[in-house]
Amino acid sequence: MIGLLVRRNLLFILMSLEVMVNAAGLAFVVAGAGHGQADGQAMFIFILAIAAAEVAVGLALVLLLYHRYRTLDVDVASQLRG
Amino acid sequence: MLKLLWLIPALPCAGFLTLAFFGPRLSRRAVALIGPGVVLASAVVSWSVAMSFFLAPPPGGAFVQELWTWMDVAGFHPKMALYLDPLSLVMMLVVTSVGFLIHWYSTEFMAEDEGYSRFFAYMNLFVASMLVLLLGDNLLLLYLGWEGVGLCSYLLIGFWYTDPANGRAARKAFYVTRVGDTAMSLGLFLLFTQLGTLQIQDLMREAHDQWGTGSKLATAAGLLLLGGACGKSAQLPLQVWLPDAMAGPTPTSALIHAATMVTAGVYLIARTHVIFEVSPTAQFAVAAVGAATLLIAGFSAMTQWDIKKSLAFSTISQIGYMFLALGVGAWSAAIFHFMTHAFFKALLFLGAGIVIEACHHEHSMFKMGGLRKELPVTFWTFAIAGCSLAGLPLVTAGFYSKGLIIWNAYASAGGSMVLWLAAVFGALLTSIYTFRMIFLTFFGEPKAHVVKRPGAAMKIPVMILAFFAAVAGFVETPGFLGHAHVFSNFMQKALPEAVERRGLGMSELGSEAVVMLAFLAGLAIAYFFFLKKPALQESVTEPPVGQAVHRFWFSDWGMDWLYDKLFVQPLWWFARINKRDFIDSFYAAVAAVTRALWVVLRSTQTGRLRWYAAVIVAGTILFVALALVAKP
Amino acid sequence: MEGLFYMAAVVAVGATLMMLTRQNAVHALLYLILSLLAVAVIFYLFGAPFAAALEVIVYAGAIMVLFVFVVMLLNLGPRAGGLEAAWLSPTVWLLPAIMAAILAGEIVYILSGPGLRTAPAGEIAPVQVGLALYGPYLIGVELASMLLLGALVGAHHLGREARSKPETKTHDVYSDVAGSDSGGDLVRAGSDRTSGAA
Amino acid sequence: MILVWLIVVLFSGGVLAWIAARWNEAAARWISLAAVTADFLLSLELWRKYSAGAHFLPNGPWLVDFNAEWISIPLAGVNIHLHLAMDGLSLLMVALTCLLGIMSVLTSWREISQRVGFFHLNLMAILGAIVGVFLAVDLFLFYFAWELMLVPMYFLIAVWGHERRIYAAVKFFIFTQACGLLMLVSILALVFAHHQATGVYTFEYADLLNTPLSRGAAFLMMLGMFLGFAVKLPMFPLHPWLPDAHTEAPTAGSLILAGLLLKTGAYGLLRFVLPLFPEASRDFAPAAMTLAVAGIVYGAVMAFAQTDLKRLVAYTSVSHLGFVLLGIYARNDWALEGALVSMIAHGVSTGSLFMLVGQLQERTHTREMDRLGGLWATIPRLSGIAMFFAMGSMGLPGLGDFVGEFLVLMGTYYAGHFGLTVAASVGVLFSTLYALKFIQRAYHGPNTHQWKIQDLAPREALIFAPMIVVLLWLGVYPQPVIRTFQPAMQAIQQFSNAPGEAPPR
Repeated sequence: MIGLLVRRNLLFILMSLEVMVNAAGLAFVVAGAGHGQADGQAMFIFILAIAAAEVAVGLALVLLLYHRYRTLDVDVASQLRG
Repeated sequence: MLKLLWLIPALPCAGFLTLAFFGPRLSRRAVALIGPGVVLASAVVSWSVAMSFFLAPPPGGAFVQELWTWMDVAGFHPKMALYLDPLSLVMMLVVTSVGFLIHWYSTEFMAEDEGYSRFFAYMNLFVASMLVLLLGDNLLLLYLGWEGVGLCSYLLIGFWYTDPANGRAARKAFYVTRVGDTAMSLGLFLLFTQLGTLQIQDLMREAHDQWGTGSKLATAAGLLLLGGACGKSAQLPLQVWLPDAMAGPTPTSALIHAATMVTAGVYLIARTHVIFEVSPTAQFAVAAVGAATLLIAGFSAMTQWDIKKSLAFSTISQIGYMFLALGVGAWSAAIFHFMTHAFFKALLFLGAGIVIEACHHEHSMFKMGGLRKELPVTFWTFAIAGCSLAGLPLVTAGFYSKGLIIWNAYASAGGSMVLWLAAVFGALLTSIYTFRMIFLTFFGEPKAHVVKRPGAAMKIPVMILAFFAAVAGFVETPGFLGHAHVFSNFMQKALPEAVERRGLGMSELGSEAVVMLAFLAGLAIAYFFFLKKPALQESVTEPPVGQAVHRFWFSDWGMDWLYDKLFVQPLWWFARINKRDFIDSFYAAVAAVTRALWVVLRSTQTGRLRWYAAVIVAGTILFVALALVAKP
Repeated sequence: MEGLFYMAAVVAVGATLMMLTRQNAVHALLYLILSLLAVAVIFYLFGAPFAAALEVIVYAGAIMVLFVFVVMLLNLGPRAGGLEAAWLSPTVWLLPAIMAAILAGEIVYILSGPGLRTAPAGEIAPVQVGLALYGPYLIGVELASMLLLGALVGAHHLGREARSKPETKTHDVYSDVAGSDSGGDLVRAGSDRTSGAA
Repeated sequence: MILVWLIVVLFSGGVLAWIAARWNEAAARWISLAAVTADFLLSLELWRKYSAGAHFLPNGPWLVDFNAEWISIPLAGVNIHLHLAMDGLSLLMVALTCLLGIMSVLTSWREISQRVGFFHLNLMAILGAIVGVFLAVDLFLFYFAWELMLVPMYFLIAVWGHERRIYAAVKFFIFTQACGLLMLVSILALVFAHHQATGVYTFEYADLLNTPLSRGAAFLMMLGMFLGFAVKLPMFPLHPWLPDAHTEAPTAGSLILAGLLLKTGAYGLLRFVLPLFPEASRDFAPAAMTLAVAGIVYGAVMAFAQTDLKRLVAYTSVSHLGFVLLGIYARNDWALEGALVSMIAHGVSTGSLFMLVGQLQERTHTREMDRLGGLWATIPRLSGIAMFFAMGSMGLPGLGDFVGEFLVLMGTYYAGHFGLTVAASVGVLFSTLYALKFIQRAYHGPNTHQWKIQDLAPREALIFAPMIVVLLWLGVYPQPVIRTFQPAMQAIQQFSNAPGEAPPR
């Protein structure tokens, strides 16, 4: 989460995002294991699907961003101000 | 003939309507015919009504003619009704006759003025409202005439509207009289709520029955009515408007500010005399106001340079006499003085009009002089009226009426030595300023050459009035001179008789003698000061004290300055600062606050992604913390 | 057993921290992959072999590969690294660190509640997971597939817009188990490769 | 059925005028004139029929009654009726509306040149809504008509107004809307309270009359409704929208605004607030009366301070309506009658003053008194009429306003508020200030700017003739008007079981 807040480079933000999602998945699996049901892992699969979708779209956006601004600094793209 | 009573106010009203709507299209001759003609017709009708009233007096000494019910709201049902009794008969006769003469005079006086039809329209409206006031059977109808008369005086004072000064004088007159009217309306409310009716006759009966003498309610009602009367008749607290009212054309001053309107207050108090009888304090207040006013106005009249202003102050002073008479309970004496005063004061004003017209609109007496030879008729009539005002013994009407009042001031129930002294001193002042006026304008070396001789239309009314000014006195002569009480007997039916009080220190003859002395002294002083050695005037007014006193008297005892400071300035100041209506700023403030909030909120949207992420995280922290805290 | 778990945990956390502080994107990526693998080990230890496998194949495999592709594509070069340093001044770290600490504290406080001390109760075979998936969670699976379809169309569309520029199109070889996301034609003509200004 | 015709004629007239305007504008004007005159004749005919003897219909003090299903949701037990009813009070108010409606159409004959059709649609919509307000007896219908009134008025000011029209229109809308919503809240609260007591949802005026309410709740509801109406009748602290709305509105607009919209406020107070919440109104009366007197004095002084003619006349309305409010809350027969008479007289006199100022503005293109002056010479007829109406608004006896004000003051005095009566009479005194200033600055004085303007054409002067006649008639013989109000007043008195015992017969 710190990476998400600290890094200005969009890629790093995405990566730290991945870590967060993964951590959530971990929590689910551990809980599932703890209780002995398979629900945890089922949920983990869903999380995977979400993460995959999210990464796909995220990276596409990164490319577009790069095309437009020639840089990955996220603060450049702040036209939506005020 | 009594049935035609409603015609008397209706005729001038019709005159007003025709002149107002069709005036500009009519020729000057037609207007000159309609204006005075209507008033003449009204005078003729009123004389015929008077005749039938004398010959076959209606039962109870009064005649009521009911026209229609004005309004009927749950117990308050004033009617449009006309009431005729000796009091209103005398007033009506004076108003219509003097009114006609003045109308006839102004056909020539206003000849070359462009607002000719407008002038006569207003004059007719004035006569109509005055008659409504006099004949009104109901205090509310009286109030209608009362305000109508106030409106006409505003319109006529501000007749030459191009000069803003006239406008200001007119508005001042209307404001001050309106102050009086408000006091009077409060009096009406008090009377109605306490006594349940505004019908004058029933009111008097109710007042007599329900209120014992000296009841506070009666005093309050009396004082409120006195307030109204002071407003209209320019008495002490509210007399500032009359001197400025001279801005209007002279016939207006003659009709309104000498003969009729200013005496409306006298009529009101005479009409509601029961209330004043019931509360001695209110009656004494009337006497006090009268005495004080006659002295103050007397002093001020002596210092005026404008002939009309001097006459205005003299009017205030003479009405002070009438109030004094009313205050001491000599009701018929007051009305008698009103009648004589109407004649000679109107004459004085008309004479002044001729003089002003002759000296090319010159108002200052010091610039006139020696007009004796050029304007003989005017001089003689003016002199007769002057002597009547000053009270030339035995010959003039003024002497009798004023003498009667001065005597009553001492002898009658409410009278006292102090009042008598004030009255006598007032008589002295009156003769001083009257003869000062006569000597300054007509004697001495001629300073102004005469431009315009008065035509017939001006001279005849003046002569008629001079005749009345001289003759009218014999109707009511004091004890030692033939003891004629024609007038007071006639008034007997409407107004109670002045009752003598016991233990009189002085006989009527003595009082009359003193008055004669005062007249002669005044004549001598005036002669000595203004004709013999004019230089003497400077010696009096030169020293600083004299100058200060002169200025103080000249400006109506500083009343004008006082009212200006007390009322006018603060109002203007408040109007200036509050033009934008500070209540409005509250709502503008609300709008400003919302705008400020908008600016703050807008700045939170920085557009940077990480700022938003941080806010989300902060949000989650907050919620989790809340959840923890809330979790039992 | 316990030792292995703690070792894997330490490796995962260390790798993530290292990832955060790297300037160079590729290094960070590799650390990320390492941390993911460590997590997979933890899955295995907790008796969820199916999850571990998935983690390795889908997560480390497909998603990270995607990342690597994009990083290579963007071809930031060394200069970009220098830029990163400027942005990482210590003060920047301060606020996020505080917030992270608070959040961590809160979570620990919650977790420190009773009844969560559970040792791994034994393995959950993939067959149980399969039954769960197609039992009660059937709707979930359908939704997941719709989601992925949505992502597919979205990525394709965004990718196509990039293509409207004059470039050739390549096909993405890998397609992960749950669905193929084309990732669009990522290769750009080399000519206008200018390094992006900050 | 005739009541529905009253409203339908107006609305259809508006729509027809709008359509006709596409071909030729004069037709639009004629159609709307025809519609309003038809309505006026209808109301006169009603008046003739009912002024003879005020016989009531079985269900309450109505002369004419029309009741039809409107919205009924059987499930929730809500049945809102299209319930129109007319008694003496609303009869005269409708007559006043139509009279001023004719006047507004006539004055805007030449003044409105662009988008005439739309203008007349708005005009007719306002008039229809106002007639609806005066006739509605079902609270929901009343509120519906009440809101319907605002929108066309907003357009009238915003589209055809003068310089700062948008600001004025928005301000007008916000003011009235905000407090209108307050009123809606109290209506709903009342309905629910009624439901609690009787288990049935009804907006019927007659049923809601005697709903048992706790003291506090009644006071709050009364306050909500009072504010809703007090804004319309510009009570002292809520009045700032009036001067802006008046100065910026076109002549017809300010005529309708001054003549009618202010009356709807007073009508609402009389019809709804007093009878529905008798005890609460009684406790609130002293406060309302003090505010009313403050309004009278403040309005008069502010009018005196203005230099813009229309703002001056607008502030006079604040002062006059202060009298009406004083009369309503003095709650005895005289005060109520006085309030009603002064409502009608104010509608006529201030309406005509606005028409005059509009004509003046058309000729001199200015409303600033400093730039006018000495007009009496060039336009004697217009100045004469202006003098007449200025005297009327000053409360000169013999004209309508005086009768109203005198009765109100007497009623207040009788109700024991001596101090308030004195303050109000001082207010009357101040009314002289602004009336004379109005005449002096506009018509008297030297003609500094050499105005050479063309006087009122006979046709235009004719417009003012009926107004002069009505004002004089009210002043000299207000009896028929008072007689028509009498039964309505008895009903309201009886509903609000006013403490003031019946005045001595």
